[in-house]
Amino acid sequence: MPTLTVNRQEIEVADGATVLDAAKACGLEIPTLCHHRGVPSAGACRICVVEATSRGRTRLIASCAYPAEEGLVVQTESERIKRSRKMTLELLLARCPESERIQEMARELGVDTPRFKTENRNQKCIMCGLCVRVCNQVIGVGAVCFSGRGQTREVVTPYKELSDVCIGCGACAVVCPTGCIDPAEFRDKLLERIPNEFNCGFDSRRSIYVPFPQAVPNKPVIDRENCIHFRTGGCGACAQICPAGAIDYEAEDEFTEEKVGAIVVTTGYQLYNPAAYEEYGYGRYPDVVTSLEFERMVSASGPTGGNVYRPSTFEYDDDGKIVGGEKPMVCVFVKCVGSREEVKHKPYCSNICCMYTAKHTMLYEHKVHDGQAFVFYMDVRAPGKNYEQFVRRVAKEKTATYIRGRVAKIFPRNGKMVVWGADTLSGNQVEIDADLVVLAAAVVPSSGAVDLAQKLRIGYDEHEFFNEAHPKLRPVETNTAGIFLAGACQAPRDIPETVAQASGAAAKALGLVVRDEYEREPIVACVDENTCNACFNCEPVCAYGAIGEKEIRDRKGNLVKIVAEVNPGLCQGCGACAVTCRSNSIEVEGFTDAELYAEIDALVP
Amino acid sequence: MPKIRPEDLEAIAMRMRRQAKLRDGTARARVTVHMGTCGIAAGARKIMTALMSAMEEQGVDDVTLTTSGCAGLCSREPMMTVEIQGEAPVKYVNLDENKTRVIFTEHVLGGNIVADYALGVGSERVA
Amino acid sequence: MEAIQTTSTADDDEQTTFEPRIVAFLCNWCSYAGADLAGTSRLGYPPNIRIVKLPCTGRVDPLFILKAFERGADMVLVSGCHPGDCHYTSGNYHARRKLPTFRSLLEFMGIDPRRFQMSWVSAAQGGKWSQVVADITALATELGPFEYFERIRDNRN
Amino acid sequence: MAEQTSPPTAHHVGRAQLLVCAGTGCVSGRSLKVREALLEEIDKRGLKDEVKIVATGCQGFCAQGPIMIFQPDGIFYQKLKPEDVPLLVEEHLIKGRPVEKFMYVPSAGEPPIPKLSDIDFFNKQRLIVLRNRGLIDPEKIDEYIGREGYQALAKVLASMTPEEVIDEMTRSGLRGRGGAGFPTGVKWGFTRKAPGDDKCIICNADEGDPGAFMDRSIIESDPFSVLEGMAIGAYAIGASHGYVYIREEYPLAMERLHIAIDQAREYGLLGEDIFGCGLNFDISVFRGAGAFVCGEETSLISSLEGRMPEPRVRPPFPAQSGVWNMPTNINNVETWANVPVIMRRGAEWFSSIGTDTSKGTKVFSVVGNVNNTGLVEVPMGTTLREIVFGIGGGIPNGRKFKAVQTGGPSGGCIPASLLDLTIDYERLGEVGSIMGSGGLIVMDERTCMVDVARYFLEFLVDESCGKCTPCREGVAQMHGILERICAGQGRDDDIEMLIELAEYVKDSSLCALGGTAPNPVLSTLKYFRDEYTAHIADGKCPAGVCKALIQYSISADACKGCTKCARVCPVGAITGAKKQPHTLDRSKCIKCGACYESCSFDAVLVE
Repeated sequence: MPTLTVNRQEIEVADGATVLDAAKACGLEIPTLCHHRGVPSAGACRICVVEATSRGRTRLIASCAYPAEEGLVVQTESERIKRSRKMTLELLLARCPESERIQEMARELGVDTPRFKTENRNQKCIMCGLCVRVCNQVIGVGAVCFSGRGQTREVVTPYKELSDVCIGCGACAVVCPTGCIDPAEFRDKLLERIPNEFNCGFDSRRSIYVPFPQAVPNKPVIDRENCIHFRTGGCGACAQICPAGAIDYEAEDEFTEEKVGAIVVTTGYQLYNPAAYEEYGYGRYPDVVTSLEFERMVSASGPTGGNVYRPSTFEYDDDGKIVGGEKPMVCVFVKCVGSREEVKHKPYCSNICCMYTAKHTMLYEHKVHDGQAFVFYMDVRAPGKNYEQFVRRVAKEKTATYIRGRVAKIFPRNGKMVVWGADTLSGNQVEIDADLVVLAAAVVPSSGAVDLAQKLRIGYDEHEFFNEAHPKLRPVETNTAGIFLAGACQAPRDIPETVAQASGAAAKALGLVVRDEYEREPIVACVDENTCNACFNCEPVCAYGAIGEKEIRDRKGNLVKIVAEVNPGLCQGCGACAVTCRSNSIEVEGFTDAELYAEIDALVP
Repeated sequence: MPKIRPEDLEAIAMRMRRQAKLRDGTARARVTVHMGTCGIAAGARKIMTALMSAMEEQGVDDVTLTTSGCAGLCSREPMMTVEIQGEAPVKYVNLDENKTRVIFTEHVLGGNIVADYALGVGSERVA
Repeated sequence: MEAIQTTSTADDDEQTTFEPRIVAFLCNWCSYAGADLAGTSRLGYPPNIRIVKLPCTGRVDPLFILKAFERGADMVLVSGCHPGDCHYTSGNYHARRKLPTFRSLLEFMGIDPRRFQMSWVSAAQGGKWSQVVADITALATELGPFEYFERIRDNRN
Repeated sequence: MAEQTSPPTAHHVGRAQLLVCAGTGCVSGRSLKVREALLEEIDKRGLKDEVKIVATGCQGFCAQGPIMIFQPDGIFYQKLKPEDVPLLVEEHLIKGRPVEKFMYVPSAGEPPIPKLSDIDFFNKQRLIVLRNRGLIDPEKIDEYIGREGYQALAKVLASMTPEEVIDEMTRSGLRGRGGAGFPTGVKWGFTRKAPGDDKCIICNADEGDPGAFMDRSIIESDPFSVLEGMAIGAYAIGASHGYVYIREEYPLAMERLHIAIDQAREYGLLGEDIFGCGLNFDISVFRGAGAFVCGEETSLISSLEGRMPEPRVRPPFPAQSGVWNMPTNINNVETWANVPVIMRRGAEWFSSIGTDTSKGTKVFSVVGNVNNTGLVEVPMGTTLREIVFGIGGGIPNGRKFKAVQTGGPSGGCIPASLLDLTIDYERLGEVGSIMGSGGLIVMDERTCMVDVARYFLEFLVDESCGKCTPCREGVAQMHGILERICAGQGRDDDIEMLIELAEYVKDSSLCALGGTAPNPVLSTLKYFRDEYTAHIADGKCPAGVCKALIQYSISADACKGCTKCARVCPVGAITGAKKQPHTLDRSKCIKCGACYESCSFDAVLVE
């Protein structure tokens, strides 16, 4: 922590600070050009010169690059400094008369027209090298460099060609003090925008981002695949800017082990991919969207700020945010996309689509007052409390026209999406020129549900929804003690159901963990110590490691024999050991050989 | 060559000094052509070639022909130093092939210093 | 069990019709629950099956199967969880390795190996359970009464 | 050579060797009898073990036979007779007095040949760095060892701690010969004390000044002295690796350096466990691609690391963080070559040479309008006059001395009035020049000082790396003004503007290249301002150099009609009959100056 004197003021600064930092800490303004926070300083432009005295010698030094040394005496205002800065700007202005930044700075120092002329005038570049430094030292790429020296020095890309090493991060354009790098020149090299997953990819996000507004914890995360630091080792801008020093690139995903008494599985659901219906063209036509995508669009905190636009007409700003688009005047909602389709898709009813589609038509009407909504449906299922009334309201208020029938084909024509469908009530074929088509895709379990089920030893059905222990009597429990289910991981469920089930699962879990003593099924294995001959064939078959050794000693403490021993806390009572035991010395309580033989006897008299 | 130890230095030095003093019986005279970049640029290689061919033609085998770096007086290159056994070295300057042959015949073989071409006799003072 | 008899009433009429006796060893966690589900779902299946509930197919001792045959079962079924889904991690794998080996031993003993069947029925497969039972009952009917042990017993007597 | 290196250890091979010629000429002159007499006499005096008598082949001086050479003294005896032997043995061998009457006396008729020690070029020099020049074959390490090479390293490793070496260097007062003159011992001390597991030393052989060739010459004629100096430095500093940063344009020097390094490695004088004393040190040669700015330490490091040569802000100094962030000590070739001598002969001896503040000698490359151009080594404190007129032999063609430029492009011009300036770092700085690495350019009256300044600035504009604004833009602007002045378009305020820019560039530049770039302008302005004024105000170039400002004419009085000028004129602007005064047609004249140079009668006038 060196202490130095700046304009007669003593100041202590952090190790590694520069004179410029020290001056700033004193509240002094020093003009800079080739300095940028987050880029190593070079002291090249010499605008930031100050007088520094050390070891009895006073010199002009570049404050942006000169380390704040112990005992240094710095003067930031003097005639000498003023003369130097003025001349620097005069020379730079002679070189770059067009640059507004230079003009402005020159005016501040009282330079109107330079007394000099340069041959290669009308440049904007002042050769400060910030772009070169940020590209090489910060981003770690090396897509721009200097070529030549002295007057012939210029900033170029290698071999003056747009090089493959450029990752199009645009950092050079950001740091350029005179704005002479136009990102348009390498527009096609610009980083691919990173789709914002939470907004279904409608807009983009940065490689450090808060996953979604309600995320818990509500903290940014780094997307390593896209982060420049992880790609090139450079950048690190977030770490430099974070005042809390919270960015840690070294942090790795870690496995933490927790001992728990109960697990509530709530892995939820995802939408069935409607691309499976080739005739609907989802994925090929941007104006065919899923209900979830529509949901994000109508959300006030969503990518369009709550406006409904046709995705094919999205207008983006430089940051990749959607700022406008064309409002869809005709909107078609198609229900049961994937649900109740035994042959090719999912046989079950997804339970929630009827209600949310009714809601969507209402929201659409709120956003596009004079828009027309059509709903293709098979049945309207509204069994919940007040659900029927809600659907009726939609029909009554004519927010949407309900057409009973399936949609056969969706295809673009003249900028519209043509929807061919059947009206089974009138027996007519229907054709609608739509601006937007919303597919109410089926609810399917989250990907990875099976892996988790196998880890947890819980059952699942052919659609990969998790099995409850009993559909009526134990709906939130699984067959594995201590593991409970809630929500759409078990079957398509709407919010009230999910909340109710989650409350039930929580109560069950609490009931398990609040007790002082653990009660368990009495069905555990036990060893007949008299007959056990300690072959330990039972040991490898036990999946729980419940078999141990027990020494039997006489009263004098002499070892009589060793036998197998079952830890009843670990044993789950599967009985694999009982079958393996050659001397019939292990039995499972409640399922002993004798009991089973008796049972067989009784069954086959 | 094996690694040498401090005590080996003296043996090497003695050997070299014997050679330098031309008393190992094999050489009667030594001719040093100064071949720094300045000398080479002025034509020292030609001088060297001339000396070598003169030696070959006349079947001389008791003269050591050697090179060294710049002798300092670059404006008078090419230069060479002729050292007859037991005599002070003589420096010749502004040489060409003809002069070299004359010096070789007259001085190296004949023992008579060619005064017209010589700069001086003796060695430089080393601090 | 809520299974109800829905097979043809013709069986009642014809006393001579052979009704096979089938002993099934079911895993408590899957097939047994599957059978239960078949009941709660009101699925019908032949009533010839007699179920022994076990914690796991891994608990099935081959001697149980022999015991069942000895007692006069016409067919034995072992049904458990699908591979990978064992409640006890690996019990059904033990069964899957052990019991087919035992099956070949049956042939050596002179028992038609078709009289011993295995199946994987999960707790959610009520339908599959009823199908499995129907299938093996049909097979048992086709194979006819199993009288091997009875003959041995009779000879001995 | 015998008088230069008295072998301190003659007893190793006996007290003396008597080389008796047994060639045909001498044998016929009874040299074998002389030999027998010698044997007998020596045996009689019991010196048989100490004195060796060698019969040699013909020594070529048959006319003077029989002859004998008395070693180690190198005394040449001639026309010996057997009866002379007892006297000779008594006087020379026993009493150590050479017997003059037997010695060779050149005949009176021989033309007088000057001794080197009587020639000014040589006798005013004092050779430390160049101690082996012309004496050793630079491609044979044995020859270097033969001239006490590697004695210093042996001594240092055997008997001194690194601290003692640094202390010795500090006391010697040696200052960096690269130009800035920082005390070498102090610099070594910084690097030694800097924290770091490994350290690095660099020999800066990127000699970029126009007309300077000290470093090249040292490496070409005595590469081992540099290697030995670096090995000593490595031991003192604690470095395991050294680089020689040498410019690509020096192929011969590079080749000799490689040979020298190979030979040193074979002898184990580079590599692991040098001299068996545990010192591990090796040297790599790095070829610089020829940028003047690489002479600057931080640029050199940058170049060495494979980046563009650009200086950076110091601190941190290379001693703290240099090559690949290792503490790094950079010294120039001449500095390293001084090290072995200082270690061998001691700091006291070295510091006895030179002035109060500048010790030892300095090597200069003397070039320009001077009779003897070449490489000279003089003690610090020698006057410029001695170098220019003594060693340099004065100005050719009887012209007048005008100025001497020291320190390369960054140095300044020193006028005739300061010829008696004694050379050391401080004095040169005081007059607005620098020591630099040792370039010394002599200029005569036909040199235009504005043009000189313009020339050096052109060089600097070309060589500026372009990193910082003052050097890149400022020097270019100054150069533009000088071009303007030389073209006869100078403006009244140009001198003021030059001074303003010069002060700015000097004050605000990032590195020493920029910091010293205005020196040629400032020093010429200081001493030759009238020439600038003549260019601007009178439209004349007093030295007759700047073409836009001069006119040639032929003086009818002086012209003898030799036709030489008419023959050399490339455009046929000069006409005239033989032996008649010639005339020059100014409308055709392109002012090339060929006639001016060729005229032997000074009849071509320039105004």
